[in-house]
Amino acid sequence: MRGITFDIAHMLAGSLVLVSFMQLYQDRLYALLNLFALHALVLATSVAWQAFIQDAPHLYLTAMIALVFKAIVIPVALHRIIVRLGIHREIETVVGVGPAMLLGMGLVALSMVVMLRVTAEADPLAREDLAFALSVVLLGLLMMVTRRNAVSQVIGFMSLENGLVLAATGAKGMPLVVEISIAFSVLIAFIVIGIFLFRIRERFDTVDVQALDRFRGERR
Amino acid sequence: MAVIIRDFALQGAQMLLVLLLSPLLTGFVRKVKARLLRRQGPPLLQPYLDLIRLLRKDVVLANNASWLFRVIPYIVFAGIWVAASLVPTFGSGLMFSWSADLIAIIALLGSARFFLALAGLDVGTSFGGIGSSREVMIASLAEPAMLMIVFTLALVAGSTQLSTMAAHILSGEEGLRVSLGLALLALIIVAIAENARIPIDNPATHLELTMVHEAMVLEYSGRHLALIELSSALKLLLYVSVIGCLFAPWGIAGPDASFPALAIGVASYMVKLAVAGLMLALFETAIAKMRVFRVPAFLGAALMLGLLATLLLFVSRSL
Amino acid sequence: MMVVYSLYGVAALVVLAPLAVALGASPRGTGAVYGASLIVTLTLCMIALLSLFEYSNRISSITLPLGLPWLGAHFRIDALSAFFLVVVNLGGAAASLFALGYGRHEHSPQRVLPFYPAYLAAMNLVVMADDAFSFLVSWEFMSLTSWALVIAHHQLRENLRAGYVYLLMASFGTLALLLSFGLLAGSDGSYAFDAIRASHPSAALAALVLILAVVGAGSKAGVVPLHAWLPLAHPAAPSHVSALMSGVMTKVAVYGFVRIVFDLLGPPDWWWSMVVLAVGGITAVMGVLYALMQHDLKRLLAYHTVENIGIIYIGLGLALAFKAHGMPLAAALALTAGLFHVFNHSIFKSLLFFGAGAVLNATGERDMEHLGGLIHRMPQTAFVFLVGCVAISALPPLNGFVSEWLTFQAILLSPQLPSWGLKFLVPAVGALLALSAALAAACFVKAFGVSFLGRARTPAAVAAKETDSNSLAAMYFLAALCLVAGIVPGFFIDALAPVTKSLVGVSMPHQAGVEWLSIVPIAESRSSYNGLLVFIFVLLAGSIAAFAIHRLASDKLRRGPAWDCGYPDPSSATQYTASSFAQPIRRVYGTSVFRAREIGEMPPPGATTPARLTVELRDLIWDAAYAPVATAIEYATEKLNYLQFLTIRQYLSLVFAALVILLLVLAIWQ
Amino acid sequence: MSIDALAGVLLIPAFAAALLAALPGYRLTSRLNVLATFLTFATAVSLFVVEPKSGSYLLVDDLNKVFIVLTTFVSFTTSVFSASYIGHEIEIGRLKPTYVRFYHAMYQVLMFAMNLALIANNIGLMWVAIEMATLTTVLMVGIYRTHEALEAAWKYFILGSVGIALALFGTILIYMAARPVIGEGLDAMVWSVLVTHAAKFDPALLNVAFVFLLLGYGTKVGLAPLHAWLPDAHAEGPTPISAVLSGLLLNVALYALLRFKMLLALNPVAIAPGPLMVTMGLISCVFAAFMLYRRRDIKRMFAYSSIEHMGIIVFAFGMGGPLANFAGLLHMTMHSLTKSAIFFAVGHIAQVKGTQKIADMGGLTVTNPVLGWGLVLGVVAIAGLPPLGIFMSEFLVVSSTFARQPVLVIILVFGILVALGGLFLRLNTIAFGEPRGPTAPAQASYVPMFAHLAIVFMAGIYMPPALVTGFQNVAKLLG
Repeated sequence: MRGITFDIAHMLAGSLVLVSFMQLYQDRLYALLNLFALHALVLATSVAWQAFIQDAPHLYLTAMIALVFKAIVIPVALHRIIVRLGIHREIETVVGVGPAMLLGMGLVALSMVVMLRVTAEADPLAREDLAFALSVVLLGLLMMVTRRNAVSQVIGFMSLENGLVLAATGAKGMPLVVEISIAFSVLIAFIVIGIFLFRIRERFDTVDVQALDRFRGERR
Repeated sequence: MAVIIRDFALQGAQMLLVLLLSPLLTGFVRKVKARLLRRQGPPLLQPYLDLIRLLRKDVVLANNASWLFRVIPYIVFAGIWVAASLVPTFGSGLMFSWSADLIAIIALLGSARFFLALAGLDVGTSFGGIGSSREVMIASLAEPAMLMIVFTLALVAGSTQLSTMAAHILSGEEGLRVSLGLALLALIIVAIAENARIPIDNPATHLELTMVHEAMVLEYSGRHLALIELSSALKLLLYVSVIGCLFAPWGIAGPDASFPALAIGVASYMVKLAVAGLMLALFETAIAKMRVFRVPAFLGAALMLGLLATLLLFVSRSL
Repeated sequence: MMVVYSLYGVAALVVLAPLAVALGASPRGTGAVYGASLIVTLTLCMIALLSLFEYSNRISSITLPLGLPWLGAHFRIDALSAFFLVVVNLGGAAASLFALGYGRHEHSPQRVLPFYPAYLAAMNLVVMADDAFSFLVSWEFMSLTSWALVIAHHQLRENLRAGYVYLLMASFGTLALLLSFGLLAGSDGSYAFDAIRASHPSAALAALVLILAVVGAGSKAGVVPLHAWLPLAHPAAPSHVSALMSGVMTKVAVYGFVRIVFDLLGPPDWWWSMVVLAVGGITAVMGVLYALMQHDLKRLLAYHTVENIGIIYIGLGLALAFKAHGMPLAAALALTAGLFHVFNHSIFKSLLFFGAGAVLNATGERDMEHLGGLIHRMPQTAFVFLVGCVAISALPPLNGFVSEWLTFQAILLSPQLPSWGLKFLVPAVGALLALSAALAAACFVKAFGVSFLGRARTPAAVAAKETDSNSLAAMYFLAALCLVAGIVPGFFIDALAPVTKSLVGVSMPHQAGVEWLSIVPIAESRSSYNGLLVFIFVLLAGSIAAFAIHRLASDKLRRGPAWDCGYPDPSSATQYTASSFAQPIRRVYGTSVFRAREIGEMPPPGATTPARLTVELRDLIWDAAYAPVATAIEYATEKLNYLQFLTIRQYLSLVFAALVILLLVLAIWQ
Repeated sequence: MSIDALAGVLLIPAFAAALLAALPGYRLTSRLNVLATFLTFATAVSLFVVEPKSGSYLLVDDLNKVFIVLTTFVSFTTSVFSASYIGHEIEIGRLKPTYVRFYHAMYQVLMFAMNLALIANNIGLMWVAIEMATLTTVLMVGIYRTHEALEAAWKYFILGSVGIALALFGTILIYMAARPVIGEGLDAMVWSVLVTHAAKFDPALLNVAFVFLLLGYGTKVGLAPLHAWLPDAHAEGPTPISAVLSGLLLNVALYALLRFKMLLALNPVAIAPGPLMVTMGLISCVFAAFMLYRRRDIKRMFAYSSIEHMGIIVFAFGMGGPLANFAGLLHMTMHSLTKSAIFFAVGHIAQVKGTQKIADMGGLTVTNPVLGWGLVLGVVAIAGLPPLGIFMSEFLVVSSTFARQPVLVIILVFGILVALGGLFLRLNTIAFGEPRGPTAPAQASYVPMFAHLAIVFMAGIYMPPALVTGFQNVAKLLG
């Protein structure tokens, strides 16, 4: 029992990292969106599996939220925004795919090194989970840093949050407070981003962050 | 009581002596110089006659001369006279010699020069300005040099009191020292500079762009000029006395000397003056005047010599 | 008890400050503020004198529940404090008296009046403070209030710049002192001076403290090369404040130095004195050389403050050397010389700044090239200014000479010092001291001669009027003090005895009992000086000569045009100017020290353009020490400023980089 | 849970927020706003009189009492300032009346969130509260809806969200570290329980957690290089919000950081949090000091000054020890009061001059003496000159740490000096010299500004023993 459950959890967490890598590799906006949906789906599965093995029914709720909001609602909404704004062109990356992947590898290695230092007394499952979660967080951040397009930055941010959820659910018995707050934050984040995108649409013709930068307030 | 009266009398005698002898020294130097140039030269007593003539004349004061201009001759004269009175000439038992040591005497001369330089600026003429500015430039080098010499001598003698220093040299404890030689050389250079002698300045010229001292006092006339001339003469005498007192203290009567000792003192003093005058005249005849901006190098040499002398002493004292 | 009374006085000044905001609106209020300052400072001066003479063996201290809560504000008056309190309040009283007249001409009194009493209070507090916190608070408050006074006339850009440089340098100094106190107090924070005295810092620590103290107090005192603010700030303030800044505040800085190095730091190492002596010697000569190149009267005076601080430091350095080598008597002599010069300089520098202020008021000019002939229109100001000039030029029989004479006497004792470094350094410093004294005389011939003598160079100088009686009273008072301290220095030296006793263990022999009121530092056979007699002799000799000549020879006087070798020119522009007066000295010293260059432009034959002579001077210290700092900061700000204009993504990259670096550190560290 | 003072400081703003969101009319709402903040302040003060019992959600101890009283006080004075400031903004039409309702409601929500963050006994709750405070301020920064304001809000939002995500990750890690020792469930996130068991936590996890918390909450504190949102958010939002941001929100984030620092310090094996904090503090201090020089916008300049001071405070806490901690607390308090006072002055100055550009201001002490001298006094205080309070804290920071870490302290002192240079360079232009720009008299309420400055002045000379004991206890608590 122990071995199987561990392996499945391990596999799911690992595939989350994998999807993160795919996101990093992807340079088309629609595809990226789909990948994000996949990311959320894997997360939902992983959370559900955690709910099952930890025997923590409230985690199913988290899984549902992840599934519904992140895998379906948000991708659809973002899809619409893309269509409306007409920005479905290729993503402008700062770093090429190759270097980005290399960087990503380095980050995963780093998170492994950092996390595996955790003493063996800790739950190995939790430890592995944490390592993967950290990888996902770092990869999400990397994506935010290497993309110029605001939508893909938002996606980066959300995959970062997926990593957080992975970590939180991996932490056995973490009180419900956290789930609520995550849902809460995701909600707020989404709303505010929506508002901002809307406003930005109102004021600017592009959601490219660089366009915003022209209004940095203080000219050189 | 008797001691006090004696000391008082000695002090008074010294004051009168320097006052009376100084024009003579000037006259003597002039005469020797003239003879060396195969001229007849003015009589030996000509400076006295000049002074009397000047004293009798009216003062013609520039229209915008201030009260300070009129006071300065007296200040200068008084300062130098007092300084000269405190240098042991024939006897070291001067009543008030302790009221100013060698540093203070030099500073008194400095005061006199300070005021004289102010006088050069008072009327607001360009010649006066030239004189003053050059005078203070020369002084700015000569004074530190002089102080370094004082340091050397004070370190040798362990005192800055002239009488003590003379006594110490006289006692022969020191013997010959390199430092003393350097100091003497430096002192002579300084004395030449301070008294506006060739090659720094020419006391006998007017209307020469390189003149220093004479340019400063250009606007003085009558009794004021007399006082200034007398002061210059006193200053020359003072420097000769200082050199005599420090480097050739032979013959100087001690503090409680008897009358014969004092007589010997006076006689030896006259001899020293004569020798110094002779040598000065010789030197001045033999050398040409410098351009004014050569002077710093000349005086800088004195400063360096003085510093070297002091350093040597500082070092040798500890060995 | 004395400290309590003094604190009452300080409290009165502090209360006066906010009142002055309201009072400043009316001319009568101005008078009231300065009048009250005068009364309070006089009272404080009396108290300080009493503590110095009557209660010198009793230390009076008090702890108020202010400042650092667990420590309280410690105040104490010992001999050293009492002496400096005298200096501070004497200067303060004179300045207040002067300002009773001078302050009436102030066009923005509300920018001066509130800060003036606060400034006085701060200086008093510095001297009384007995713990590191109170000391530094008062110290920096002193800088702050004086900064406000420096920029009182803020419409002039140069004043603002002066204030800026000043405040920066002041804070730099304060921070250096703060660091030194940090070292002295240790990390458990025993800031009370008593605790610091009781602790014995290690040699390395003490060395660091010494360096910090030299830098910290030195930057306030105006030690080269930390002097750059001084000639900017002192002239910018109203003249009575300039007098306080130059005459008094630099002394408070010296107090800080003495307090730390002689009192708190414990027994000195011999090489400390090398530092102090070298700094002092260089400061003295550089200060006076700078002064010679100036033609702004107040700036010239400010540079002379630098010079005199150098002289004071030479005295202090010698005292340190003697103290380190166990020669307490000699140390007492050197310390007395330094402290006596502190007193003297505060007197004559205040006097000179008052004079400059009176001139400024009468003509609206600080530039000497626009003055001239003022002795005819302001005879009394001219007279007292002359007294100040003679005193600062260290000429007998005034007081400046006495303290320098004492310093020379101390130098002459130094061959007995065993350390080789000092053997070479001390004579060199002696030469520097002599050089600076001679140059100072030259400089004041220039200052007095160009401003007061000669013919008026501008209509403003022609129209000048004698200054008011209050100002004159203040100046006469200080001039009289110069004379008194010059002719009976023995009393002043005796007054310093408790100070030296507390700092080096012994004091100079009692002077007041020496016959004829001479001063005899060690033994009469060694050296002695009697200012009184010299003064009387000169007076007598001069009078006798005058009397004799007038009675026996001629006393006739005729006025006529100037002779000038037959080439008199009515134009006042043909006079020697300040810069032409300084030309020989500039040629001798300036070519190396200031890279002075004279560029002559002769028009071609036939052209009608005038020939031009321009003098180029460069402030090498500024170029070497200050300009690079400014350039470096400018460069750094320009480069760093790019960080204000990055994109959000780039900012995120910074966050990301920080995270990765920290994780890496963690990975490596574990 | 009965309604005690602890609940009061949460309920009053919450209730007021609801009320203000519903009520129209600027005059009434601004007064209500003042009243609500005053009541909150009064309730907070009562914490000193009757200390309520801490529960598993809310906690009161010496540490957060200091913070909460400071927060409620500054928010009270700011609301007074805000009343006159917003009034003027409406007059000139810069702010639409409809937004005012939103503004006031948000103001109270912000108070609620900050108070909650301060008294939360649960690290999850604390995180939620800080998140909430961030979001509220994002909305308020963007309230003018100009290009610049939106850009600033967007930047703030993105950087803040990333920061908050990192902080959450750190929080999770803390839970993970605590779980094996304390057991699953709520207790493993309760502050007061965590502290008692901290020594047995897994050090490696704690280390990683602290890195994330430092960067996460450090973003909110405004530590360089995580600071980028701060200057723009200060510059483009309404000035009362700048005052609250600098004076309070930074403190709240700092408070969170301190809590975790205490936790780490209790574990003997874990990495010492000090060096990390000291490094970040020094970087912030020196960097911000340099950034002061080329600022053209007056509010942005003072925002950088806040970064500098946060650097000093973090440095002090990083160095640790009773004196340095005391100094850090004092510095934080003084900085809050001074900086908000400066922003009060700056707000009115910008209104008088109709611009925030420093180049368009000048000679303020001539044209508007009260504002001008108020600003001078504020800058003198913030530059760390005596006899004002910041001098005392800087004195303590520098003097108590120099003997331990001379090189670091010299860097700090260098930063302080450079900052002083930058501040006074600009102050010369603003307050002195020839007057520039409009010179109309300000319609200002000077009371909050001078009240703050008076307290800062007092503290520099005399500190009440009660306050000192309080600070000392906290300093001991911080280790």
